[in-house]
Amino acid sequence: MWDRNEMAARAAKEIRDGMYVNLGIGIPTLVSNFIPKNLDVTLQSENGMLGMGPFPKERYVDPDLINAGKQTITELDKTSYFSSADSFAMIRGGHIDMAILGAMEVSENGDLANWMIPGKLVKGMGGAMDLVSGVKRVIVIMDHTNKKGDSKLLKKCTLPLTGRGVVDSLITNYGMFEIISEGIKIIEIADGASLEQIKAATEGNLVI
Amino acid sequence: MWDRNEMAARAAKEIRDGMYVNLGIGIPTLVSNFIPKNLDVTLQSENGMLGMGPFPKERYVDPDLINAGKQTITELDKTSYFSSADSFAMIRGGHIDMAILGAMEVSENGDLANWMIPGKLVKGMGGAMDLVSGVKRVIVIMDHTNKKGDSKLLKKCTLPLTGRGVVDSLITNYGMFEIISEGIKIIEIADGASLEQIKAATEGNLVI
Amino acid sequence: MNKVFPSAQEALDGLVFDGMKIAAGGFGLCGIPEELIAAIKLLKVKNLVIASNNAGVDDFGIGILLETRQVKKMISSYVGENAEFMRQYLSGELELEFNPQGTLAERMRAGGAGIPGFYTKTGVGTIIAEGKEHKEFNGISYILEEAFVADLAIVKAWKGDPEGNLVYRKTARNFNPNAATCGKTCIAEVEEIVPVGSLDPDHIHTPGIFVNRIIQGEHEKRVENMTLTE
Amino acid sequence: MNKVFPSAQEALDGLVFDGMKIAAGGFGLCGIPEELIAAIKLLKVKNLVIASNNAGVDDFGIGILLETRQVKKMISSYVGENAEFMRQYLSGELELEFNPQGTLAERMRAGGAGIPGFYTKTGVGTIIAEGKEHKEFNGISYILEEAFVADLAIVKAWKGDPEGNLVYRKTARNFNPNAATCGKTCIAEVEEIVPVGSLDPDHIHTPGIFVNRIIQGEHEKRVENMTLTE
Repeated sequence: MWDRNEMAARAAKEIRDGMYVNLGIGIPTLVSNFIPKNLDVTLQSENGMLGMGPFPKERYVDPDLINAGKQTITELDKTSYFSSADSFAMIRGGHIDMAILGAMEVSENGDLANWMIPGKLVKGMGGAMDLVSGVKRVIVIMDHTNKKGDSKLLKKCTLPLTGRGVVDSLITNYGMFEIISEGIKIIEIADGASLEQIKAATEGNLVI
Repeated sequence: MWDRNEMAARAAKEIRDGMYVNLGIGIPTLVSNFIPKNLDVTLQSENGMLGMGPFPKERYVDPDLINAGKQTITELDKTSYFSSADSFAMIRGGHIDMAILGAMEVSENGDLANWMIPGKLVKGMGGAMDLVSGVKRVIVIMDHTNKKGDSKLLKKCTLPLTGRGVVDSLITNYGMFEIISEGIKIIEIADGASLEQIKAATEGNLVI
Repeated sequence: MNKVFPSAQEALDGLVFDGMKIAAGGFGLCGIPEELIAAIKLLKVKNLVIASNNAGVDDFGIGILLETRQVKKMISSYVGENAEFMRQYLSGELELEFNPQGTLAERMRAGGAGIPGFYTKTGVGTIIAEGKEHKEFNGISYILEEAFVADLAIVKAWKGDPEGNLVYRKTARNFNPNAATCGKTCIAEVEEIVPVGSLDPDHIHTPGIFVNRIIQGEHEKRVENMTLTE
Repeated sequence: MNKVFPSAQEALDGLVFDGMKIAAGGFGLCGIPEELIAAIKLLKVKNLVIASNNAGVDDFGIGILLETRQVKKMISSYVGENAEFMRQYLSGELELEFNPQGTLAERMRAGGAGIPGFYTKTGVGTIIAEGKEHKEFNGISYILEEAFVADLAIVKAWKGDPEGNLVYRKTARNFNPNAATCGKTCIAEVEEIVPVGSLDPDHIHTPGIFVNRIIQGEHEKRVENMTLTE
């Protein structure tokens, strides 16, 4: 069973040298801690920045320098800034190689729900809908089941969608999966997890 | 009868303080010589410049600094540069107050033909179609008749159009006109020209 | 041209009315037109329709206009930081139109660029696409999104000159250049008004043509989510 | 990342093929990718479809590819400066698609921005609108224009760094930033490659993500229409 950091580390293994990557809020943000130092990877932040650096030391905090999670960050030598319209031109236009996002539900055909619980949570989709429809490869990191133990890998999402057929790969506490035309294909099983456990916790069609 | 310079001078009288103006190639370029010095007018050049200065002295010629007529020019303190897409966003979006353009034909309902003679002249419309459809007020400067003495103010244009119903005002060697719903209204008759002369030289419906 | 006004309230004079549409720059609390928002609050205009990526927090940013019930409708992509917003929305006092962030930015750009509508894949197959025209290009389905044009755009820049030329700083740029173009009028507030000619013409982000009035302000620049290393 | 290539020809290696679509920056002879055009000529690829605002002159710019009959079709707004172009076009050897200048620039931007089509008033009621979808917004008629996506974009900038970040100079910017975004691959030629970190991140015109390869070149920068005062 993978914990948050192990899931992030597994996602980081998908990143290749030279990639431009957008990391979502939450566990995806942790991924940057696990990108091997020898890889030259550029992080995009959809509020208008390419080449995102680490969080600042206190004396370098700059209110004009935040990421899409509104966290204070730093810039790098290669950094560039641009407007929101230009940022989403970059995203929508397919120039970002990979987006790593959190999710509430994923269906066996790659539908993604991660922005709204009707009547409960009214926050908004932010840039998530643009990212999933524009970025070349979308990887979701989420727990395999919800707090009640129900599967989050479903035949069909029950929540309002963020995008239809947009998820390429999925990393949960139970392992790594890929969405293929037949369903959710198991790529790797986490240490301490079993195939039986995954079967029991997965509502959507599993391909073994 | 107005000559080229007098037509340009008459057009300049339409320019108000604070305006952003785009001047076409040919006689319209001369208009800038007649803008009163006490007016603060900003010239846009559609290849990506706001705040166009005069032609340079030889030692200041810069191949990276040209106007839409590919002429060498200079910049001013207020100048800014931008991309072609941004330049035409400005034009198409209605942010330019006035465009002054040349023409081959204008019809009584304000249709403009100024870019193509089928089988003869294959140059292209450049930015003219964008300008006439986007700019708040379009003023045309042209000779009233062609070399054969035929009217260029027509009931209907014979040449391929640059825009339909786009001309607001018209300055010819015979005077100044406005396109209103009833036709071509005479605003001012040039010194030395007569109403009879204008009537004889105008095919489109004149409103006196 | 001298577009400088002495204060936010004077810059707003004659430009505000009940029911007006406003486009505001800013992302979270970063790069927001603080002084103009505060002045709009003082002017007590009502039933505002505001396009802004976020709705501020309860006591800062657009949030202060929610507190006074001046806002009828928000067009935003994310409003999760504002408890008063949630309350008014869930009780039906406030209308909300969610736009995907990129769609909102592009709608503003389109509004300023004379493009009444554009197609995007963003939102296809979601509730965002409901009731919108669908069209296929090369076998892929897209939806039509319409331009947003505001009665007034309010933006925050770093430096500006009396001609209205603006330069933004770091991620405080965000929606500001796009919002600036889509207003029938635009007021910019800047940290520093510099003399004409002191901004590099190659590096002006918003050419003065888009800006009608400009003020120099004092900015709190509140940090929403301080996150440090170590 | 180091995207620097030693020469235009090496930068083009593996990226050119007969019948390919190319988007080129430049306006007139200003800000054109001189060395890349020259290298494409040497590589002898044929049946090119080139989107470029102008077609150069007979012996400079895109003109040199017309001379060698490498171009099948031009997509341009103005080609009045090129006699060989006229000859090939009028004899039916060369296809020509006229786009209004703003429509061409926006088609490139849209191609890079994942926007397959947009509506514009430009060209309504003219031959440009023939066969295009018309749609009304608020009672006004607009036409649908489609995005342009190129196999390769070739652009010229003033300075660039090994990450591919670009800065343009004065009106040599023109179509370059838009062309750069619409290529499946993009090669930039610059007057000077500077170390990463030496370009101000607030003032980079084309972020490196759009640029795959970059070369430093020697540029003639020919003046097309020398016009002097006095």
